[in-house]
Amino acid sequence: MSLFTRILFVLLGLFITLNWGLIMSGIIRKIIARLSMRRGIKVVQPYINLIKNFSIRSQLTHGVMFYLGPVFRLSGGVGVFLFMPMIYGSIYWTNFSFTGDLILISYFLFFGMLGMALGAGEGGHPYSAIGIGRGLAQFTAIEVPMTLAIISIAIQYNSLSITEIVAAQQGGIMNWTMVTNPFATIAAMLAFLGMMGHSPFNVVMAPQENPIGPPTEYHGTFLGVLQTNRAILHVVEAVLFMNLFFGGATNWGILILKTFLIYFYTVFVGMVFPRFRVDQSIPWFFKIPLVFGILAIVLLII
Amino acid sequence: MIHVIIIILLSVVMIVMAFVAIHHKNLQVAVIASGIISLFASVIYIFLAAPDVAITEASIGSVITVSIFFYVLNKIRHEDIKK
Amino acid sequence: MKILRSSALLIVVGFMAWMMFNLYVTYDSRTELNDVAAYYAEEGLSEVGAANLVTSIVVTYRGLDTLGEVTILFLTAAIIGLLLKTEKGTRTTPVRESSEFLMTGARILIPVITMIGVYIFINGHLSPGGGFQGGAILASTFILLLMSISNKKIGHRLLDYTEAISGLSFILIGVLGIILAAGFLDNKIFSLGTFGTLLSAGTIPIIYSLVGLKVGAELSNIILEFNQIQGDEDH
Amino acid sequence: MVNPIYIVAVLLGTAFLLGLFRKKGTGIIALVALAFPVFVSASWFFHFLSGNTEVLNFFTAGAKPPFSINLQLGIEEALFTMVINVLGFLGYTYLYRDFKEQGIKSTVLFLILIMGLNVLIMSRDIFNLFVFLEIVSIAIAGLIYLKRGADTAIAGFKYLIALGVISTFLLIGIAFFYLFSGTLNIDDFLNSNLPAVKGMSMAVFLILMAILLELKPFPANGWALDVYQAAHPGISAMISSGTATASIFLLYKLLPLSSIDWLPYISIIGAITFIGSNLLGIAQKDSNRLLGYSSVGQIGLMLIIIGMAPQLGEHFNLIFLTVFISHFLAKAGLFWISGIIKKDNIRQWSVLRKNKLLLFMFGFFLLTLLGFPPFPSFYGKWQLIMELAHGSQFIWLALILAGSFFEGMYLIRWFGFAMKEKDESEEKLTIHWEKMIPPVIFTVFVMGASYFANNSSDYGHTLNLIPIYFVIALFLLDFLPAFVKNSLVIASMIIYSILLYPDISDDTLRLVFAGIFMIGGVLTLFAGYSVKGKREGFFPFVVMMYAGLIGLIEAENLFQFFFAWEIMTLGSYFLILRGKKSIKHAFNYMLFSLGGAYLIFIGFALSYFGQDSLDLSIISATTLPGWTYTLLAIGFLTKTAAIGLHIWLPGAHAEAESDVSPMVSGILLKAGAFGLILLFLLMGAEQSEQHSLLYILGWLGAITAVGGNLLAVFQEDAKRLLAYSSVGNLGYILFALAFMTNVGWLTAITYSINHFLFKTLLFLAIGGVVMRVKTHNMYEMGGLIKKMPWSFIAVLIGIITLAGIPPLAGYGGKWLFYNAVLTKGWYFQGALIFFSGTIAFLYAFKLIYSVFLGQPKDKFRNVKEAPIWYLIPQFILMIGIMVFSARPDLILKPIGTMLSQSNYFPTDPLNWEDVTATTNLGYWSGYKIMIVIGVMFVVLLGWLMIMSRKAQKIKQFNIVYAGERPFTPGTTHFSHNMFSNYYKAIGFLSWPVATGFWNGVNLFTHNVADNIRRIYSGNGQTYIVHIMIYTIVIYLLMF
Amino acid sequence: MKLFEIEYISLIAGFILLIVGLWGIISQRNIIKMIISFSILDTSVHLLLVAVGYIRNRTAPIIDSSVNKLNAANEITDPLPQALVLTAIVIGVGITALLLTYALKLFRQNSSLEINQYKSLKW
Repeated sequence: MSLFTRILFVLLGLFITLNWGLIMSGIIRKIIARLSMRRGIKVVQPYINLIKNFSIRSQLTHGVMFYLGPVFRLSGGVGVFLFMPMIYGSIYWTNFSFTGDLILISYFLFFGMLGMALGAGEGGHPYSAIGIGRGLAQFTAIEVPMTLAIISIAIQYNSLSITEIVAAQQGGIMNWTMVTNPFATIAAMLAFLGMMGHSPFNVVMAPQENPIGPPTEYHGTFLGVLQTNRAILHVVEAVLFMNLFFGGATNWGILILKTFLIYFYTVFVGMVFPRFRVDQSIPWFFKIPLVFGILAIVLLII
Repeated sequence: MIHVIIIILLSVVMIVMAFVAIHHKNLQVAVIASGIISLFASVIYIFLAAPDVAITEASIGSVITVSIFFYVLNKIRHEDIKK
Repeated sequence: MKILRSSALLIVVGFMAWMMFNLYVTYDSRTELNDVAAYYAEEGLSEVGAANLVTSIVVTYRGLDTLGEVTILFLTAAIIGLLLKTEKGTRTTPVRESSEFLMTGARILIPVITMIGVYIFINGHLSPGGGFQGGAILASTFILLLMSISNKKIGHRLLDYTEAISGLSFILIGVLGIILAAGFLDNKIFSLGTFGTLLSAGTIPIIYSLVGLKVGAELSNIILEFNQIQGDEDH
Repeated sequence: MVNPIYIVAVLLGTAFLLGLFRKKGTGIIALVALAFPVFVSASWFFHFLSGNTEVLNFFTAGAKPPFSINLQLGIEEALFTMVINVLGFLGYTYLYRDFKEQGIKSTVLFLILIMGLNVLIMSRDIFNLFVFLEIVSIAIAGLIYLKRGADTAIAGFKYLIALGVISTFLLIGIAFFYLFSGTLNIDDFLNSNLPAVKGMSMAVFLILMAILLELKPFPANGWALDVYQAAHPGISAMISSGTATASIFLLYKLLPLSSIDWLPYISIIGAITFIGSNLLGIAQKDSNRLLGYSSVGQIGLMLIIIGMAPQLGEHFNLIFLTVFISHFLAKAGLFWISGIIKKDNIRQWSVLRKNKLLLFMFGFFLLTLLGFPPFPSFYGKWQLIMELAHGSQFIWLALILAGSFFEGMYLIRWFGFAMKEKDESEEKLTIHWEKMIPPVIFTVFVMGASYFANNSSDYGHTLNLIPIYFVIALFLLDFLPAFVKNSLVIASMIIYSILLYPDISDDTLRLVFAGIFMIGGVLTLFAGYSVKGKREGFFPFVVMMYAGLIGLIEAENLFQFFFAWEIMTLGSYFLILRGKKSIKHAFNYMLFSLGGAYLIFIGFALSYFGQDSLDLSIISATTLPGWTYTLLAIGFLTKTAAIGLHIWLPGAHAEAESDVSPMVSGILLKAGAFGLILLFLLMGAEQSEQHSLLYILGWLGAITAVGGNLLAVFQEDAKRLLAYSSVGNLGYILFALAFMTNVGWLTAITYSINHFLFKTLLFLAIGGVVMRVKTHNMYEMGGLIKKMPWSFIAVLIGIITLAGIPPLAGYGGKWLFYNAVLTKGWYFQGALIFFSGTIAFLYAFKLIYSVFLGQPKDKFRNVKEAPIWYLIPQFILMIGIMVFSARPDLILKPIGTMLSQSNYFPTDPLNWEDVTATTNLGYWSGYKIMIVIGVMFVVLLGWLMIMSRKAQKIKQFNIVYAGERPFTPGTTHFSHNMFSNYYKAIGFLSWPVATGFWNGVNLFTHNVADNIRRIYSGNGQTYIVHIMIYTIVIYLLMF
Repeated sequence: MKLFEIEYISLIAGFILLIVGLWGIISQRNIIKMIISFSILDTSVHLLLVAVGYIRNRTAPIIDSSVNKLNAANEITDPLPQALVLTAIVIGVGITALLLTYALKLFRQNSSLEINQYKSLKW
């Protein structure tokens, strides 16, 4: 396949992902509202927000890094998409996953975070920095069960290539990692809660109504870029977990279904549990998810 | 045999003098006692067929040493009184 | 506490005594001279020519020891001088007047004792005695002298000169031994002379006289130092 | 040739003659008289040196020994009299003024002292020795009083009464010796083959005991230490170097008298003395007493060597002479310096800084004592330790190094005080010129001795000294402006690199490290151009450090390696010491380095056990693998600052000068890594499987990584943060090396290169910032991106690399890590490593945010960008990072090939398909990732620029704040205690356990030393009791 | 009885004096007493030396009319220890004088002769 074709498919995939991300977040917010006896927003509200933000005229920048922050952030999201094989078995939707494997994705997730952190940092708002500090602190804890799960999977499939991991899970639900390696799945899914930044792990961004959290200083186009990234990244992260634990997807339909369920799971948990402070959430990650992570490895190497 | 007895006597006196020299409170007495040890030692040297040593011990060990001791004692006493 | 200390010290001394006892039991009385001593007894006369073998050993065979020993006295005198040197540099007169009795007695005794002293070191190679003994006797004369003339100043000058010149001569004779005879302090730079006479035994009478002078001067010097501080003020 | 008896005649004659003089000018006469023996003994020495072996035996009194006293002059005697006479001449020169004040009598004492020492060495008659020993003792007792003080008199009294008791023992010994042997002559006795009787051995016991006691063995030496403390330092120099020399020789001369084998006892006595006094030195504040402890300690070492003579065999001479001459020259020199500055407390020695020459000599002599290369005792100690190991005297070896370590402890601390302690004295340092001559001459002698030691050592190599010549040359050129010297150093390093390249071009591993050392060296030196003025005392040590580093690469045998290791340590110590507040940290650094070096030393020695060559390869053939490898590993780990051994690093790296920090952190630490690589290579892959050592090291590496990074998170000091980060990164390297697999090692190499690149970069950038803002505290900075954009870019690139974020090279390391971990199966350690990797984000963010982002401080409104000389190397390093990120195969491929083709790690290699690295697990194409991300980034940036092209630039303080304005920009900068919540959560992991432990060790050592030294009650009587108890104990041991 | 010979008795006396002298040095706190003890110690060693050189029933080592010159080796005692003692005595007096000087010096400085008052130098 020529490079040109590949780029075309990548752009197409990106477009689908973006839209699915926007719609999904709309649907889910609607569901949340209904669950809490509210009327809620329109399903297309994310689209409206995005368009509104992109059309705001006032554009203020605090400096170069502030300007570059959203670029980094979006690069992070798009980059993860680029390195992720979306649909198993299709040569069209594997993007640029030939350049790197699972490790590349798990580390490239930081790229966006770093950009966000730096950009927000130059914003000069102390709350931005506080939010970043919390986020990073929490992330180190999330990373531990996640790493253990990744190691466990890598041992299980003797590969770090996502495509190979998905391939190994084909042929029915009983081959999914979810079934073959439940502990790794539990550990990873608990970590996933933290990664998505929903309650009870949303102290980084919360409450979004007030000016708090890293994006405090961003508005207008910049915020639009950040929202774009958010839509893409949520889907891609869900795809990652889908690929690792839930058998991947052989077509867009399954992908949409599975990502919706995975995403909904985090929201659902957030509905049930109250918010943790950072110094509570870190020890929590070092308890239950860590134990599952260790179990996942121990059971494999015994 | 008489030599033996004399030497024993001298030795005993010397040892007694040694204790006197060490334990007597009065320093002058102590110094004199040590002089006596030297002196008696020089007598023993004569019995031990060492006249040269005997003369030396007598002149240096008892006379000179004791005089130096006394010079120092005198000075010390003198300064002690002044205080 | 005091008893504890004393008993601890007693234990130490007890161990020391036990050590010395162990040394003592190794002693067995001697019945004959060993080779070295026998050599002195047999050859000493012909080699050195002094009747008093102790003298020949002290002055000749072990002349270096004697030189060292003289040096020690010299050192001692110098150190005492150094230590007792008052910061002021002046000396007040001694406190006491000498008694008439002492002065008269000294006036008679001093020449006599001096004569004895000189005799002893000159005859060191013939009879018991020698430089050290003679020197010591000279020094005791000096004590008498100090007692009797206590109100006069006595400088170190004469004593120092005596010390220096006799010491130098000793070394000079020693060096002459290298040049004229077989080695440092060899007494054969002169002929040995007739055995038993005063001017025999090579350089022994000269050296022993020098030693006597030197020892006398040094001891006197020491005594003089001590004497001179008697009147010093405190500082 | 002049008959040596004339020494006696001339000195004594002059002494007597001076009695005649009362005038001034006698000093010149004495000086001439003292020059004479120098001439005589030197002429004899060179006579013997030029091949004449016939020993001169000269008799006194025209009779043959044993009937008369004879003196002997062989090469040994000639040597020892020569050094003593030289000391005498110089010592008199030194004391010239004091003697003039005190009058002729003191001069007389001095002349007689020298005369006595000469005879002590030459005489062969026991009683004669006694007499001259007394002469020497009495002369010293008098000379003590040269300095009139309240303390001198009591010191003199204690000295005399102790020596009186000792000489009583000697005299009793002589009496019974004569009784049983019938002779007083040593040679006669030795020729006579008398039967050994108990009385005889007891007599000899007393004689030898007396001589030993004269040597001031610990703990029966209170009387001597008081003398060292109270006497005029010029006299202490004579005691320490002069009489000790004579006494040692006396012991050596009299030892054959004994029928009992004294040697083991001598060694034991020496060891107790060596360790004991050096231990006590730790608690000592008075400089002269400290020198006294050191003197006693050195004599202990010489006693050990004498006791070990049979084991040392042919090497005895070199070992003994080098140790002896080091002690002799250095101790005299130090006492002389002490006399010049007249300060009692070692803290007050900071006054030395007022005179550069004095300071130089002080350091020079201390190093001589410590036995650093290229000083003579280094060769001696090396040979000694090697021979001891060869003879499997391992305990001795450990004891000697323990004692040396204690000695190092206080000497280094002292040096630190001199260099860095605040100088409170107001008055000018008055230096009489004649007092400077002797130490200067001894400095020159040390150099000469070093040269000869190098030449006569088996391993000595003229090449060893080349870097030293450079150092000396730079010292001589120190008057030049800094930029000239800097250019010189850079040029010479480049030239040297070019010359070196052909030698190591076939060994890629070495090449990589040589590259790190040399390229890094040149780059960091660029930063030095920003320093104005002369920058005295910087360049010699830079050269020393780099010479050491490159020496490690070039080393072909253990000796060369250790030599280079020590040079490197020394150079870096001086560099670190240059920092403003570095006194404590430099001390810690040196202490740990010294400890580590000694462990390496023991490790080398153990591997030498049972082998004949010193080639590096003997490590793999060692017969004691467990001990050897463990010790070597710990030794190298001290340098890489593994957790537990890391406490020296943060301070040392943080408090160093701005351009020194990158050298010591980015470059120097790799020496430890290189050492580990060498060690593991030599251990060999197969052998390593059997060692749990590697497993432990793996865990240690992982814990180090977590610990170092975690500690970095909670730092407020930017350089300290980077320093802790280095600890963590070296943990990665250790961990990766411990894998002993192909990919593991590639990981380690990648990390080494990465760490070099980004840590040098970061330290340079932060160093530039610190230079401008004059503080290390990050919370005092903020918003500097506007003022220092280039530094910001450098830090950004640096932290991206550090954090391992694709596409930069750090990610390559992470990827390799995963593969290595999975291949090896060390999952949990691996998890720790990855956990620590995420911790790295925290401090990376804190670093860049607190310094460059957020709200700027008022006082830094006008700071400028870092100097261009800091930026140039930063940009070169950034280019380096980019190249290594895009084309890691350029370096990793050849190394991988080397690792898999040689018999090191043939299995599971990293495969390269074009620019893509693959393992059986995954794949990584740095090049393609770089392109994809680059293109994407540019496209998105372009898109945003189109979207928000009219963005209006506003002030940093113009922020959204719900209607309220914060107080001032300063208080709005969120930086201090940024991760407090994190600390609440897992801060307990960063509790300073190691620091607490080492502080405890330190406190314990100090307390032990402090309590033991209370045996020196100050009471002269107690000292006599000590002497007696000591004698009794030795007696009980022997009989 | 072997012990009742003069050389044995002298030796024993010498050793006892030696021990007493040592005892004096370490037990007496007065400096002058220490010096006196030292001079006793000194004397004892001289006694030992002379006793060691003694051979029973022989004359002094002076070859005068009472000694057969040719048979001197069998008639005189050992001269060498005596020569040594001469030297030792003079050295002893030198050291004693020095000690006394130091004692005097100390007394002038601190007006005390107690050795345990002089502890300014320690540790």
